[in-house]
Order: sequence, then structure tokens, then C-alpha cells
Amino acid sequence: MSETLPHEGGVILPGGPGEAMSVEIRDGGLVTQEMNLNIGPQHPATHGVLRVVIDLDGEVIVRARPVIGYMHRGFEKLAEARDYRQIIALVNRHDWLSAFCNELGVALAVERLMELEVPERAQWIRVLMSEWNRILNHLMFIGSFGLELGAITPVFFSFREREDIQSFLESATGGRLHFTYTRVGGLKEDLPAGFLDASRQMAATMRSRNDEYRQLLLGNEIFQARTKGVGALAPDVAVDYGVTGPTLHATGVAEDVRLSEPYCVYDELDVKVPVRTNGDSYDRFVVLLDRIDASLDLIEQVHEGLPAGPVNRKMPKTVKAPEGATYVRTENPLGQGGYYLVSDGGKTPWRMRMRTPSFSNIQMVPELLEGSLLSDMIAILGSVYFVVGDVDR
Amino acid sequence: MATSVFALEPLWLALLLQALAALLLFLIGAVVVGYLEHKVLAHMQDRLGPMEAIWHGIGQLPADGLKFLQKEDIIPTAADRWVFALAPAVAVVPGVVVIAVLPFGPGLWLTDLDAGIFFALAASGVTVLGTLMAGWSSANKFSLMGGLRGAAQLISYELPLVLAAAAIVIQAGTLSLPGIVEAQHGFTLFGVPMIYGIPHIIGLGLFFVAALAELSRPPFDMPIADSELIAGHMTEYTGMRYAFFMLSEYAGMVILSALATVLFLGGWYPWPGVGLPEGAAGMVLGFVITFAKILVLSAIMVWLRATFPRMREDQLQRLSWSVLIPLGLLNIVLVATAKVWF
Amino acid sequence: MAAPSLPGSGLLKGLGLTFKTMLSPATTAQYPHVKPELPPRTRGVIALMEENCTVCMLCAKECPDWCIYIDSSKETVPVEGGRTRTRNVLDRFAIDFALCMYCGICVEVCPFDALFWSPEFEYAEYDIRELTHEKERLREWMDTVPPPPPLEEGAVPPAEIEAGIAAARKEAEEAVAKAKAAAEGGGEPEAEGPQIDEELFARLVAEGTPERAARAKAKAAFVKAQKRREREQGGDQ
Amino acid sequence: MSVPEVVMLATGVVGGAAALLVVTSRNVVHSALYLVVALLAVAGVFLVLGAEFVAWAQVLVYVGAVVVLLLFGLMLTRAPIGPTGQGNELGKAMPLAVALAVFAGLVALIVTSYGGEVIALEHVPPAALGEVLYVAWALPFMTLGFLLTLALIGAVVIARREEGEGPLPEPDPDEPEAAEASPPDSSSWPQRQPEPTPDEREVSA
Amino acid sequence: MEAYLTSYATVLALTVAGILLVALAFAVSRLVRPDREYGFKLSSYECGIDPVGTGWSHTHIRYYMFAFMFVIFDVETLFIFPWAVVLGTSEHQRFIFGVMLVFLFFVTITLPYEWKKGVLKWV
Repeated sequence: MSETLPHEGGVILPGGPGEAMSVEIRDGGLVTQEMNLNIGPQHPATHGVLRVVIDLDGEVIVRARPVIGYMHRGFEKLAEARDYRQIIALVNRHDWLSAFCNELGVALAVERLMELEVPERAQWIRVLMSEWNRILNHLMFIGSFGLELGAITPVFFSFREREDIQSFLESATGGRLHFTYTRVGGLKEDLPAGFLDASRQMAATMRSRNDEYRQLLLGNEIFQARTKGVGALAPDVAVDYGVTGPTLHATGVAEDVRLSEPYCVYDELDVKVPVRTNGDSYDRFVVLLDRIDASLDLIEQVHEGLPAGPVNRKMPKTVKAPEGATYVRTENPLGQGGYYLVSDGGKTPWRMRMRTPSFSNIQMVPELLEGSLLSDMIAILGSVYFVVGDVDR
Repeated sequence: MATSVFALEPLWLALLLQALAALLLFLIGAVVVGYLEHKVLAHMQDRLGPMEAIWHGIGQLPADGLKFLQKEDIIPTAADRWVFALAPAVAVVPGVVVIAVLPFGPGLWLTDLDAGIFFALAASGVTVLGTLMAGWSSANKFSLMGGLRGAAQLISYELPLVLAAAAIVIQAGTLSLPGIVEAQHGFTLFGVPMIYGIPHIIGLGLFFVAALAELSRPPFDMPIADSELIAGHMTEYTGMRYAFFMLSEYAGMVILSALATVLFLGGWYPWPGVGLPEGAAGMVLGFVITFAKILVLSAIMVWLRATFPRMREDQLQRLSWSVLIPLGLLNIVLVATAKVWF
Repeated sequence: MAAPSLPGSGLLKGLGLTFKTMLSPATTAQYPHVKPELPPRTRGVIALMEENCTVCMLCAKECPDWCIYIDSSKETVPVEGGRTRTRNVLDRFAIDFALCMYCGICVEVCPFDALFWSPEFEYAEYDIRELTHEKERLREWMDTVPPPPPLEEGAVPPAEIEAGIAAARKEAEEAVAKAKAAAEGGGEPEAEGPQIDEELFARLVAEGTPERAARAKAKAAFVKAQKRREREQGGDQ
Repeated sequence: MSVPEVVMLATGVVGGAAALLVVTSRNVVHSALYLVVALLAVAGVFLVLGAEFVAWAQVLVYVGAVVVLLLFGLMLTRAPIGPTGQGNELGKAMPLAVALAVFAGLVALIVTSYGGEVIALEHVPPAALGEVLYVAWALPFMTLGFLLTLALIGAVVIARREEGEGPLPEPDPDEPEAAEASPPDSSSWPQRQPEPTPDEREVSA
Repeated sequence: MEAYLTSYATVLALTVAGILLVALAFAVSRLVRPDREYGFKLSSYECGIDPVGTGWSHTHIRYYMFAFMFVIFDVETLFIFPWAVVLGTSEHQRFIFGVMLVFLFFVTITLPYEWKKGVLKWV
């Protein structure tokens, strides 16, 4: 490695603003200065307020450091002053794209502490909602990934679908984004009449629409040129960093909580985990599309198997988790969510700690960024799926 | 050489009329193409686009213009004031000047230069200076990179553009744009009247791709790549100055589409061999036909924007230097061979 | 993936899709011109059934944002032939929708069905202070509260609600019959009728409130309503 | 004075003034931009003289390409962009002398060649140019092609040497970083600040 | 010459018109627009962070080779135009075709050479 000696070995031109005026001569050639650039916190590519400080050499990224915390809202601390119902209304907000899955994680943790058996029907509906939420989430990333690569149409298409899905989810939950539908011991209320029909119809539509995304982006030669081989993540690196979800599945590791540690009724369902092997941006994107199909399969299985019955257990007015600790893992759309709940027997948790997939995914990003192009940074950041709220919590 | 309708006496009156006509064409062309982009893009994305301004959003762009007029003009402290302020003008003025040679119908051109097409290409190439000036003077890293990318794109795509045009010049034997249209009118391929675009399909493709790159239109919009460089060289611009950059982009679409129309699509004639009526009717018809062709080409540009992701700068350069430029040179040799021996 | 295809065919497929989309009608909803139809469960705005509120403060206590403001005062009610009782009078009930996070906990915890969700959403203001809706405004939203939707096939409504609905229906029928009888008899129904708020009573019973408590509460509500009627009449004079 | 003469004079004055600014401007990029003006003025002169094609060639090649090349060079070589301080006194005299000598030489050349002869302006269409260029001047033209080839190969050789073989040197963590941010509202250039360590920088950034 | 000058008078008029358009728009805008420049509004944009270093930091552009090549190819294409005009009509048609072929050969031969040398890479 050569030394950069701007003052001893370099020529300082007269009267300039410091170093910017010097010409370095290194190894007999001219050397240019690295540009230090902030991507974010307010940058169109970082959907959220993530900041990546990069050092650029021309258009090549030499160093990249994600700076997080711009969206830290102290959810874990807030949870210590909230009862479980309030926590459920709270946790669907840090990862606003996986609202239902987050609620579910908390509810499962409390239920496990209380050793509560949730009615069968509620469990099936929970799966249904989780999978729809997963599709909602993936649609968002499909759209935004296209947008980041400069294709402006996919985002409108995916939002069209998102709106349709949200509309019928709203008829059941009352919310379009923050569903707040889970309760400890079941669900808020049962599905309204016509919901299953709408769900069936949407599942069919969604299948054909998923093919449209493939047609619009996947086969596109420019898209392939932009993503194939870009930001390839090795499986061991991914596992070392704790990367989960579609980002991990694209590297060939099929770890999925729905299979390895089934919750709700996932063990009764045929869960398919789409896996690709290259771990590059392209594969991460393909995995996303394939996961939508896999989720639709699950949704159709729920349509078939949804049992009749109540969706709620009679619960005491104030839910109190007994003293103890538990850790629940769920397969959230972005990866594994972990909910570590410590209770001292009161109506609020003594401590609640969340393991969020986005945090683990984002810490791996410098590994991919360094040495790649500025344009590839966009392809990488867009395909390492994260939600900034989920990173910062 | 056909005469222009603007060949009036006295000269100052002719010049005044010409200047007014050019400005009108420039503004109306840009606004119409801008509206086209709004609407076509919207419908391709399953939405409606502007709907509120007057009827179906037809007044949206003039309204935007009025809004821009009232916007504060901010010049960042760090910027190089004069260069920053002048850059939009440098981007716009070449666009107005190029209109001088564009034929919009029989006799409907401002002037007929002997070096017509060459002039148009040279003058439109000056636009990049505006990009570079804006990029450098903003004293912003994103702008600088955008400006550099813009310049890089220009240097790689000016060549295919010029080479494609040169092939047509060989075919037509003249540099004058009305001359090319007339030559094309008499062109036959195996006895069938034909627009140049069909035998010169390679040239048409080259010209169109290079025009997209020259205009920084998707999929070659790296200089203003919003997800990477915010808005490239325009990042620091506000109000009227920003509006001028947008104007120059839309006007650039009109101009390059008009050039493609003249070079490859038979100009104001509906089809070579099919004439137009004499006099005013022919002029109006010719204008409508020319403008329709321009709009179709612009709509195709929008269509590409709606469909394709952005390429990467190195991919663009590779495409240009390893595919387009050799292809352009080959095209020249082929056309010249055909011209000399057939 | 798929079989090797011609170079550029992917580009053309994409172009085909966008072109097809252009020809099909757009999905855009022209919002201010065309209002959306929102499902009954939509959490749009919170409506207050003031008559039902007993100032128990549960909603204010449970609200994660503390955006519900309740002021109340004690009022002594002289009871004929007994000692005077004190009861709570709602002086102020306000929800600051600028703070509210629309979680719906207040609606859920309300034991007396005083709070409801309405799908109305067009209440944006230029001044953030205007977003604090006082009880009058909250009461007005009550008119927009839709009935709850029927449930999906296979759903089991909670037993207490089933029972409550049946009881309420019975009560209502009885009330109608009684009113009819009173009308036929030419008597004064108001004087003869039980001095309780029938509707509230029915609902409370439906909710599983013990009948005695429900009767008491319904009676209180009735008295309060009567008081208010008197006050209004007094105001007119 | 006829109109072409007026235009000629005007372009000459503009071009001369711009040329002067090119060498006196303290900002290199400003110099480059003044050079554009000067080159455009030269194109204007060509136009007035009837050399239509040469004029637009001037615009296409010089304004389009040379300036781009120049700006690239500026950014690449890390030469001072932005206002420089005092120039080198010795560095002023030498170029001035050279410029004056060249100017004198050119004037002498033109005067001795054409001295007093009045040449009627004539429009040379590109076709006429072509007839002469590719027939009478065919050999010089082909030699030019060869020359251009040599220029490119020379550029390649230089580029290869500058690029160096092998991969880029790894960035050194101890490498001094760029000077700290100048506050955007400060009108004067900040003085050089002590080198911040990477940690400090992160905090301050 | 007269017609030639008249036609360029148009070009000159349009240049003036273009400049006037810009000037007029700015003049009108100046009359109606607010002018409250202060503080952060005037700072350079760097994603909401105070800019690090100056915006004029120098980037390593490895692609200046392209600029070299562009200049040379630009000169080359320049010579194609007069040739293209006369090719169809010249008496020495085949001769000038051959001349250009030699010229093109010389210039184009560098392209594969550079490709082989690997200097045509963007980064």
C-alpha cells in the first residue's frame, strides 16, 4: 500500500483552500482525492432516513458506513410503560410495512408467557393476515426497487395492488397500514361477511399481476444488466451477519421460521420457501416475487381450511403476563423478528427487546457496498430489504 | 432550394417574425410534448395524470410555468454565482437557435442553411455546456457528478447521432433539411417510394438511441438519476432557472424528434411520392403531418421512459463504444457503397 | 430461468405491457369528485355517544397518546325519600386528533359503548387547534357511525353479544307493545313508563352488565337526559 | 461599414476580450468558459467570412469536445478549481512574451502574404469543400487519418502508464481525509484545519 | 453571399430572441417572486447534512480516455459530412470513396486496439 503524502510528497499549489489545492503524486501518477458523500438522511434512494456515509473514488465506493438512529423512537423503552394492548398498537408502527406480523409477534410472546391456547379459527386468520401483509410488504419493495433503478412504472403497478389488498384488509381490521387486529388471546373481531370472497378474488388477481412484474422487470435486459452479479452476498457472510428473510433466501439458505419453528398453524400448512443461489440483487428480487406466489399458495390453503368457531378467548380486563421470560421468533416479511419479553407479573412488560430483521440486514450493507459503483449502491440498497423504522425502532 | 415563407421584405420584419415564430414553436412544442409526457406516462402507469387544470389537465404546464415564475430564486452561497445563473440560459438558447433550420411544412422553415443538419447537430451539442456549467457551479457533489455524467454521455452519444445523420446525408446528397425532405420524397427502393427510415433502419435506431442519451432521457437518464444524484446538475436550482432546464429537455425532445422526422420519416410528406396540395392548405397539412410525426416519436420516448430501468454509466459507455459507434461507421460504409455502386 | 430468448425480447415484452396498460382504463379514483366507499370498520374518526358516557375515564387512561381530555364535575342528585347521591357530569370530552394514533383502544375499552368508530375522514383543518374535537363535534360524528357489518361464515359471535341482542330485542318489543297499549288506553306513557333509559339498559344488558347495575345506569342516563331537556327548556324561556 | 464588417468587428472584439479573460481569469473553470466564448467568436468570424462548414465544425469540435476534455482534465488532475491566489510572477512574463511573439509572427505572416489585397467574401458550401478536400488534398487527408491514429495510440500509452498495472491501492485508514466542511455561509475560504482523525470526523459529520 | 448572410441573420436573430426569452422570464419572475434568502436555504444540499468538504472536491474520472477518443472521432465524423455531400455527385466518386475508406480504416483500427489494451473501461 502506498502512502499518501499530500504535504511532504505532494506539491502544494500556492494560495489554495488547504488540501483541496494540492496535487498528489503517488507511484509516479496523479492521484485524485476521494469524495466524502452523505447519502441520506434525506435522499430519494434510502426510503426513510437512513444515512450512508460513503467515500467515493470517482464513482467507486471505497468505504461505506451506514449511520442509523435518525428514526429512533424508543419503542422498546416505550413498551415498558405500556400494557399489552397498547404495545400491540405500538409495534405495528416501527416496521410500518409489516404491521400485522409485528403485532402477531408480541401477541404470541404474551400468549406463550400466559400459556394461552388461542382458538383455532383465530390462528388460521392470523396466518391469512400475515401472508397478506407479507405480500403487501413485498409489493412495496418490488415497486421501490424498480423506482430506484429508474423504472418508474412498477411502483404504480404495485401500489395499485397494494391499494386493492389494503381495501379489503381494511374491511376486516379497520386500518390500511396499522392494522391493530391481533389481540392477546385471539383477534379483535371476526372477519366481516364477504371478506373471504374478496380475498379469494384478490389472490387470483395477484397471481396474474405477479406475472406482470416478471414481464415488466425480470425479463428486461437492462434490469438484468443492472442487477445480475451486483451486490452478491455469500451465504456464510449472510449468516454471520444474521441476515434473514428474502435477503438470506437469495443466497441459498432456506432458513425460515415458518418451517423451522412453526407458529400459529404453519405446521399444518404446506409452506414453500423460494430459494435462489447467487445472492445478488437480481436473486433477491426474484425471491421476492417467488415469495408472493408462495404466500398466495398459503392464502389459498387458508381459504380451504379455515375452521368455524370463535376467534377470541375470554380474557381478563387487564392482561397480565405471569413472571418470566420468553423469546418468540416469527418470520416477518423482511426476515426473522424476535420478541424477547420479560415480565415481572405486572400489566406491562419489565423489558421487551425486539430483534428486527432490518437491523441485521443493514449492518451487512458495507460488506456489499465497498468496491461497487455508486449506481450499484442503489441496486444494493434497494434489494437488501429494510425499513428504516425497523432498523432504528 | 425552396424558399421559406419567411423570406419577406424588409429584412427586419422577416427577422422579427422569424424570432417570434421560433419562440412560439419552442414554447408550444415544449408544452405540448410536456403534456404528452404527463398524460401518456400516467396512462401507462394505470393512472390519469393531471386532470384538474382546465380540461383533462391541458392547462397543467402553463400553470406550472406560472408557478415557477413566482418561485424564489435561490443561489446557494457556495455556488459560483455567475456561472450558476447563466447555466439555464446556455441550456435553453441553443434549443431556440436550432429551430431556425427545422422544416415544419412546405416552406414552413425559418431559413434553409447549406450546412443545415450539421448546424443543428453542432448547435444542439452546445446544450451540454449548460449541464456542465450547472453541475460545476452548484458546488454540490451530486451536481458535479451529474454534470460529469452528462458530459460523458454527450461525448459518447454525439458520435452515433452524427454518424447516423451522415449516412442520410450520403443518401440525400445534401446537408439542407428541406433538401433532405425533398430528396426523400423522390426516393424509391426497388421502384417503391420509401421513407429513408426503412432501408436506413440501422441509422434510425442509432439516431433514436443516441437522441435519448443526448437528451438524458430514460433509460439513459443517469445525469439526473433521481435515486442516485437527487436531480444531478439541477439539484440546487429553483424556480425559473429550474423551469428552463425542464423546458430545454422538452424542447430537446421536440428538436431531435423533428430532426428524426426529417431525416428518416419523410418530413412533411405523408409518404414519399404522395404529394401535398399547393398553397396554404398544403402548408397546414404539412405542418400537421410533421407535428404528428414529432409527437409520435416523443410518445415513443415517453413509452421507453415508462418501461425501462436506467442503465449504468459504464454500461452506457460500453454500448456506445462497442456497439453503436462501430455500427454507425459500418452503416456509413454500407450506405456509401450502395450509393456508389447502385 | 426460462429458455434462452432473443436479445431484446424482454425489453419488448415490457413495452407491450405498458402499452396494454395505456389502453386499459386507469384505476385512479378522482377523489374529491368521487368519494371512496369505506368499510364500516374503517377507523376514520371517533364518535362520542355522550349520553352513554359515565365519566369512568377508562378511555383517557388507556389512551397511549393521552389525547382524550375529560373534565367532569360531581353533581348531587336529591333522591326522594332517601339520601342525596352524587354522580359525575361530563363537562368536557375532547379528542385531539392531531395526537391520536387511531389505535382504537379507547373504543374498545369503553364499558358503556360511548365511543364508536366512524369511517368519516374529511376533517382536515388549517389550524392544528381545530383538530381537537369537543364533545359536541364528537356527538355529531355519531350520525355517521354505520352499523357493524355481518360476520363471515363460520364466525361465532361472542355469547354475551348474542344474548344481549336477544334481550334487547325482547325489551324493545315489550316497549313497543307497552307504548301501543298506552296509546290505545289514552294514558300518558311518559308518566307511566319506567324512569330509565330503555335503550341504554338494553345495551348494557347485552354487554353482560348485571341487570341491577344496568338498570341503575340506565336510570341515571334517563335522569340526565331529562335534566338536559329541562335545561334546554329553561334556556328557551 | 457594411453589416458583415460590423459583425466581424464585433465578433473580433468579443473574441479578443474573451481570450484576454481566459488568461487573466484566476479561476480555471471560468477561463475554460471564456475560452468557449472565444471559440464561438472565432466561429462567428468564420461565418462572416463565408466558411459556413468550418464555423460549425469549430462549434462541434471545439466547444463540444475540447471544452469537455478541458473540464475533464481539470477535474482529473486535481488542479485548483476555484479561485486561486496570487499567480506566479515569473509565470506571467514568459507566456506573455510567447503570446506577443506568436501574435507578431502571425501579423507579419498575414501582412506579407496578402498585404493590402482585398478578397471578396464568398460563401463556400460544404459540397465545394468536399470536391477540393477529397480529390486535390486526398493524400494530406489520409495522412491526417494516420495522425489521428497516432494521437489515440499515444493517449492509450499515457493512460496505461497513469493507470498503473494491478489493482487500486487499498485505502489507508490513516490517510488524511479531505479538509473539513467549509460552512456554507462563509464567504472566505477556510484556512487549513488540523487533520481530523476518522473518529472526530464522524462525530463532526 | 447575400442569401447566405440573410440566412445567418436569422440564426443571429434567434440567438437574440432566445437570450431575450430568458431575460424576460427572469425579469417577470423578479417582479413577482419572493426574495427571502437566508440561512439553510442557501447551503448546498447534501441530504440534510452540513456538506462535508467543498462541492468542488475532485473526483477521479478514469474515463478521460473516452474524452480523448471522442475528440478524435469527432474530427473524423466532421470530415464525413463534406464527403457525404459530394459522394453521390462527384466525378471522382470511387476515388473519394476509397480515400474515405482509408481514412476510416486508420481511425477505426484504434478501437479494437484500445479494447484489447483495456483502456475502454468506465471505472
